[in-house]
Amino acid sequence: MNKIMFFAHLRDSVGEESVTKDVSGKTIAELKQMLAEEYELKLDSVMAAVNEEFASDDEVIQDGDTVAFIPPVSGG
Amino acid sequence: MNKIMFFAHLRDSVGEESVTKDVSGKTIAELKQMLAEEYELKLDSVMAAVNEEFASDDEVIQDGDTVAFIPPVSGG
Amino acid sequence: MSERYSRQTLFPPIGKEGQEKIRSKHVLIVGAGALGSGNAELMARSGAGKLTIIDRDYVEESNLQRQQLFAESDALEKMPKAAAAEKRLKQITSEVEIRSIIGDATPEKLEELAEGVDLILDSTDNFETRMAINDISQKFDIPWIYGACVGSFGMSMTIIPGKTPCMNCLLKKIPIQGMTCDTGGIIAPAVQMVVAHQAAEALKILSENWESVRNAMVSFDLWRNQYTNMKVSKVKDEGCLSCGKERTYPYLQPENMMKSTVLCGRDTVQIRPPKELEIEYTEIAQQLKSLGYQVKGNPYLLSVEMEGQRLVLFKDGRALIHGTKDLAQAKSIYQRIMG
Amino acid sequence: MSERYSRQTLFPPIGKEGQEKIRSKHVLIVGAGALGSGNAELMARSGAGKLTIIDRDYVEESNLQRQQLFAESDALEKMPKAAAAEKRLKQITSEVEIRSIIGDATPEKLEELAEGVDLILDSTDNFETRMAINDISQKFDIPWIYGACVGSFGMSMTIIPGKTPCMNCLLKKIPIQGMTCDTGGIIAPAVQMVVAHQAAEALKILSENWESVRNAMVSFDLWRNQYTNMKVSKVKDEGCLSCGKERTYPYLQPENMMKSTVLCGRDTVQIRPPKELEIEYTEIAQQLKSLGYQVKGNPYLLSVEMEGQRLVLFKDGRALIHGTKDLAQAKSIYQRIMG
Repeated sequence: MNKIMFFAHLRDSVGEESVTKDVSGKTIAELKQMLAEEYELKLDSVMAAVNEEFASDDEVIQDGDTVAFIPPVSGG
Repeated sequence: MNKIMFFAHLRDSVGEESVTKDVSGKTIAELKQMLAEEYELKLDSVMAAVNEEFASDDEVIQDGDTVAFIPPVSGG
Repeated sequence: MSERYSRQTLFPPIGKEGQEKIRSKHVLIVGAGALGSGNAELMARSGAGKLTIIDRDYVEESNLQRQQLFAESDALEKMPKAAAAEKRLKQITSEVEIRSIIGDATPEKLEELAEGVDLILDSTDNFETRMAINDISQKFDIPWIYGACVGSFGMSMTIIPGKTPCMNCLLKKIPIQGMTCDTGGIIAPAVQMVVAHQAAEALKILSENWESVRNAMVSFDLWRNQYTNMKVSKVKDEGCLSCGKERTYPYLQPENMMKSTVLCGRDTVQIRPPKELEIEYTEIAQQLKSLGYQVKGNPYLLSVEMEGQRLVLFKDGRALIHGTKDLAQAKSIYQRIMG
Repeated sequence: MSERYSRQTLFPPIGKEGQEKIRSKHVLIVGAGALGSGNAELMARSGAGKLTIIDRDYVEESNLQRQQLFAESDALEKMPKAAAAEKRLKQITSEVEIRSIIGDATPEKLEELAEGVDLILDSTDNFETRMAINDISQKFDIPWIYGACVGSFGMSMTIIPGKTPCMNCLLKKIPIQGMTCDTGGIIAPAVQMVVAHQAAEALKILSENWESVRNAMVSFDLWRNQYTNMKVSKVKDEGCLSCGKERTYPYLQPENMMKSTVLCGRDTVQIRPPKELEIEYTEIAQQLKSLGYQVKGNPYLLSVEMEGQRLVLFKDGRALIHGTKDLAQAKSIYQRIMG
């Protein structure tokens, strides 16, 4: 199983801070697409972290990994 | 085994952010005394957390617990 | 609603309704030092209805490194911090009622000031005053937000009567000899970080977003790159004398307060802590020396020269402050060293 | 060393030696809005040797809620932010050399300003300028610190040429349509929190405590009580065009810059983003309406009335700003909406 965490406004779109799903074997890009459909999210330019380390779109998720989605922010 | 974490100046006294030891079965008070001797720390009024939850001096540590020591601060 | 708060009302959890609530509230800020000036500025900019600020000190040159309401001229003129804070806050906004009080935040004074207050923002530098704030919070059902920092380390906790544990549930006793900014140093970003947490919690409470309040004590160290939330909900103690079923509000009782007495004809104030301490001279002496103070000692006492006064500290925590007859000033000197 | 920085030199990792180093350094702050005024104030109070601050905007009433250097009079007089910042900073300290520049932080201008600079503090509101800062950082071997915030959310990352990955390794492309403070709102504590992180990292770099620099992108949400450090060291890309072996510094190349052109005789500026976007009107329209702007639209364009100007936005990201001939003002309006 995997814990998937959502930061900032993504959390509100999903309705929860984290969900638990088995997504092992999927790439980050595949997971993004899956979540985009399920929760109507725009995840194209959102950053992903696997176990608190930056993950690129082609990284494959392992069982037990925690995935976090963090939107880059431009305001200041 | 247990992970024991040290915050603020305690980290510098210990020389590391965390150490790994088997301290299961001990109370927080016992662990404080042990660490006080090993690292010459003053832990009387230091707060302890077990798995990110405040722990009193008589709480017994279980195998796998993460213990953190956080000194209360008065400056402002 | 004015254009002034448009970016804050655009933040969905606040909105126009939340802004009206913030506008109707009265915040008491205890201390106008580093945390106090930061908290006061954020509350004023955010459009709180009324701010009451109490502080007993005046602006010194060494404050300018981190106390954001003060300018060089305030230090040159040795302006009382409360008055200097009010002056700058009024330049920042004419929409917030500012009441500044130059004086010591004794339990009696705090009880008097608490009337009609919706929130207390702790910006003090010592646990004696915090424990009095904690008792007043419970007695008058007013939330308060603890904040403190030293070096690059800081922490904050939100206390809501009837919902969260109180500071007395957590600490049971006043920590002895906490590090203070006068002994451990402080960097300005640590102040800002505590203020960020306290002010965010304040906005939640003032806009009545109770469900967003942080149910944990947050601690961080910006230099060592540490951050942790310690949950505290289980700590709530039914037998607590401050918030339990049979309350005595111990820190509002005279026997638990620091005693300060002017010693007649000697230009000296004696300070006696509420409980006897057991002080280790060597550590304190070293810290004070590195701060540039003249420190002399023997096994029985420590003598410190500071800014025209001399502090003589005994092993049990009692101290004589020579060169002043002003109780508030003497307490201030004592607490800056002892926390 | 003056008494002024005593609390900072008492912090052991800085000490007197670190303070001398801070004193000898020159910091470039790009932007004097919320992050810029916070960062500039902390750098000035901490005793940096020299600050250069560039900003193209003037102070508006809606800035006062979170931009800590500005007072009500600055908004009434519509003072340029860089000039208002300099005025307040000089009240705070006479010991720091302040150079303020009222103008657009174009890549050319930033290259010119980078000479002799030891650190760049990002306080901009858009990724186009950040990517130019990133390339300049690599080209001239100057560390920079990314900071950004919207709502109650913020983030920061420290980029040290030759040691850490750069922003281009991380993002590969400029994120389209990031939320901005003008569309998502902002609370002041989120600003303070980002400033706390940026300024702490700045003090580490200026005092040459390189081993303490945070090797992660930190993100936090003060309302949702979230905080995370995302390690980035593995991201470093040998093929990166900004920091890799064969560099082209793409964001310093004219073809990757936003194009702005005054349309002759029409009191109108056209803005064209470096790459075509695909804009979703409904979301932007809703956000702008809730901010009180007049918004009209059809499937091909969106028209927004704002403070005497009218912005017409096309689906590919191109925009016409009517009511101005000032390129910097037009770019500012565009980036406040589009991020």
